[in-house]
Amino acid sequence: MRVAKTGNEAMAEAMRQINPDVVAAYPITPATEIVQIFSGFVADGVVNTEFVAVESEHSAMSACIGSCAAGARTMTSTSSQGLALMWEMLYIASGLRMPIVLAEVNRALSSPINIHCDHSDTMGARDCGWIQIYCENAQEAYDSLIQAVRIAEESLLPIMVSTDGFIISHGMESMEMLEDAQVKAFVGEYKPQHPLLDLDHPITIGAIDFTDYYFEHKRQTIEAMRNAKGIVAKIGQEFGEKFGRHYGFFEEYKLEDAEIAIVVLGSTAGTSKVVVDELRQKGIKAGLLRLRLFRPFPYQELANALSGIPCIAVMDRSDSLNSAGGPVFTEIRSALYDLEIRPKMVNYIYGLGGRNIDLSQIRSVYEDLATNKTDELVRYLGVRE
Amino acid sequence: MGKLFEIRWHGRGGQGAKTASILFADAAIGEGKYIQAFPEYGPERMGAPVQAFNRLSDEPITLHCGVDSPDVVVVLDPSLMETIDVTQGLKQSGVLLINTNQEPKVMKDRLSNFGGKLWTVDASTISKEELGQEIPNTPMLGALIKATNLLDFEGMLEDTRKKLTKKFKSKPEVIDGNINSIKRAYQEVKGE
Amino acid sequence: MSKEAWQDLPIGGLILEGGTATKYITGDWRSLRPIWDEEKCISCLNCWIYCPDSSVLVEDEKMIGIDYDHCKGCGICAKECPPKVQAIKMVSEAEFRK
Amino acid sequence: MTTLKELSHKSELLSGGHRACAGCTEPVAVRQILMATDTPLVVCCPTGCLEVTTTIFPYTAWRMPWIHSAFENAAATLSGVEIGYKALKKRGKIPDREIKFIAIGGDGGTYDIGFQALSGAMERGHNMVYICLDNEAYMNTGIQRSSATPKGAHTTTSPAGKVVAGKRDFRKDLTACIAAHNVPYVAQAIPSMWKDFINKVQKALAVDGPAFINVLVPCRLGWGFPPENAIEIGREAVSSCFWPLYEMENGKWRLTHKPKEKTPLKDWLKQQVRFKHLFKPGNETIIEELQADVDRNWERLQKLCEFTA
Repeated sequence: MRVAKTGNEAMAEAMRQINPDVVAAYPITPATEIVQIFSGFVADGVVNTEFVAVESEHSAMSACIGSCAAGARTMTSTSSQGLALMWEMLYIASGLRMPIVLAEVNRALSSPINIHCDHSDTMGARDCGWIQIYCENAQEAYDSLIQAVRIAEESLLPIMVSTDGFIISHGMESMEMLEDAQVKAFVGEYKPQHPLLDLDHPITIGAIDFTDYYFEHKRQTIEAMRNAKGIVAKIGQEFGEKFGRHYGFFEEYKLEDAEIAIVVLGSTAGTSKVVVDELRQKGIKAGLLRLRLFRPFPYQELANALSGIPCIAVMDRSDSLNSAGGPVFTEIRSALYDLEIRPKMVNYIYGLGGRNIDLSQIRSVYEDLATNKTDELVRYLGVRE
Repeated sequence: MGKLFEIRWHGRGGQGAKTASILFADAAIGEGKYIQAFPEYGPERMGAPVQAFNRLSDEPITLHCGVDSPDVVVVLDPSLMETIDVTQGLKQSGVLLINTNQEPKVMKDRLSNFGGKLWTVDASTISKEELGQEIPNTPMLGALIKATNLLDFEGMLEDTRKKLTKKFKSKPEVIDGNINSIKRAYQEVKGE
Repeated sequence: MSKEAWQDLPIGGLILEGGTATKYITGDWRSLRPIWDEEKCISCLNCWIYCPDSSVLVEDEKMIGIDYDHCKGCGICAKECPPKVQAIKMVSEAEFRK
Repeated sequence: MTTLKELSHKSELLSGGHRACAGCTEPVAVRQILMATDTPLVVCCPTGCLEVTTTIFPYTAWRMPWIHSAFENAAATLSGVEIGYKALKKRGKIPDREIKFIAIGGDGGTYDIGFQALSGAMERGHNMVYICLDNEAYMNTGIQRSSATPKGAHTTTSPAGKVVAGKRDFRKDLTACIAAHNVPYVAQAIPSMWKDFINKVQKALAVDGPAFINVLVPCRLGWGFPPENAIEIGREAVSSCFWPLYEMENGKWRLTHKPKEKTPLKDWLKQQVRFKHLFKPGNETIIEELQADVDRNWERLQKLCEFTA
């Protein structure tokens, strides 16, 4: 069914159709609408989820951990400072192997305070042991959130699915929605392994490890993250077979014979595709790789997809403040290290704090690549200089 | 991607520029078009000048940047003309539609640098007469279709009626008022 | 004791069984040993309710002894035994072992 | 009501083999809490002495479902467990059995870093009992001041030095703070008075909605007294009226124990190393201030009981 939805509406609709046991959340711009719309579903009895409006994001994630530990399918939503306030609990959620699903809306981190899109919030949380999926548009946000439930529960890792703040969260777009019954059947029933509320098997959750056990438990989580890759692929494929929209680790757009390419996440990829089309019409072999799965990081597959391209620009909508480029750049660059012929690589930091990224800026990146202007490791796109 | 139309709406906070863009998108969806509707977000509250945007195409739209050179500009509040340049970036072949009781010629004279087609309609008065309150964004939809031919008018009217019927089951006067205001604006809008 | 490899441990640091701490011996923390005199004991159970280490053994409402595997020798039991009863006496472990 | 003989039939839900200090009153309090009911319990602890000493992997002293996630969020974590229970019960995914939810935290995790989460959980009306085991400082990390530390007490972050005589500020009245949330049941208790305490836990478990009990747990390490005195020193905290035993039930305040004779506070202070410096010349005023504070609170409490009776 073709509908017009904002990214936030799309995510809220997915949550309605998933009808989780528990949602615990605290509002924050630009993710507020997701729980706002969802609490409307609760108030109208459209879902019979237990919704708890806690007093902070820290408590939101804490309550999610409690509820998930109890054995309930649990979801939440946040953005930016909210995710930052959850940070401590993000690690605990993954360490305790809680399959919590988080609808995230990307927004810049303070300071200065800013409500608009960049990826500094989720990139800051990239090593918390959460699976991370970055979506290009409302459609993908909707589809991915539905898949996320299965991915989390099969890998026993928490997952965040994110959209670009305002650009996607508040932009209305055409998208296809599934029938309620289709979603219900796809997500199935959650069967927790060791629920806290199993009174016949009293368990202890969250014991302290000393030097003799911590490493082993971390090793398990590392392995779970490795396994998650296969699970993401499998569920993306199953979704595609059932509903016609296929999802993998990344999307290759006219990359096959590309001589110049950019790697980018989120909504900017859509804008970049328009530029790729323009350049192709002019006979320039431009291509694009849109990375969707950032955690676990599909380094081998990325290396395969990007091998043979002589010149690559990696676009980062956040900076690591490490003086050597953004998080996507450093990881992609590392992934390509073992290639026999390494490409020229350059990093573009763009769009911080919601700065518009338009066609001309993306054209300029391809132009830089085409003219071998790759001497600088990191360049800043769209900042006044 | 095929031909892409871009629309920019000018209004004041609380006046419904965002709602107008959503109404338009909703109507376009009914015709099987691909759409986008998005407002410009800032800390503005009631009264401040605000903008909202639409994109419309027969094919999926992947573009996610701001709208810099729209094909159409719609001005919901004529008083905005005094303070901002509503024609900024508007294509020379573009369409400018203004909610005002002035004739298009008068407005065109004031905008000497704009070479495209200019339309005016008194949507405020229409909405006051048909809906009992000043909500110009609904009638502006009718005027916009007349001015641009982007959507099929009868189809849009039918679609709007269906949606309103769903929402205002117990208030037939709201449904009729809205439909009449759209119709009147469609008929009364004048181009120059 | 050789410990489990990461593959063999329950995930998430879970402990899948309750009360496994009984396998951990805290009796060797003790420098003073409570010696219980069954003859004097009136089974008021004051020692039992105030024992931090669940180490006063009670059966059928009667005190039956002390769990020396876990008793840390704090002396609360001896102190809380009614002054007129004095059924528990703290003795140094060194002296006891002699 | 209950006798010790009756209680002795209950199964011991906290095993030995935990690693609390010899003479710690926290496990004493926990044992009494767990004896208060036969209804199945789920317990949540924040980070703290109790959590660290009872759940050292692969050993757990708890014989019922137990969860810890972090330091400042026991109330929020347990909110989640309780809401999960409601959801699963409503959807028929777990057997329809009554379960009680108890959070047990220290003064660090309750008065200070966990105060916001506690306030939130109390306001939202979760069906849980939050019990604070208040030993008046952050003992787990090595005796640092908390907002529960009494004025004048020496801690490692409010040391008694040459120009400052221990903590400069009076303690926070957390029990009153939680009472101000208008929850159905709030009380103060002490494990030294087991009958009073167990009775209060039973009342707290029986109410529909949130309940809070603030429990003074003397700490031999942080307070500085011989371990065998741990129970006795608690009784003296009550007889001096430093730690009055009372409850607030649906807005009505009631003293549950009135000391036969109100003993001087200095007698209680004198037994604790943390107050030793107060007995040096020049610091007499601090003891006087402390006594005046105790007197004022005791007076206020009695009036509150009269007023709401």
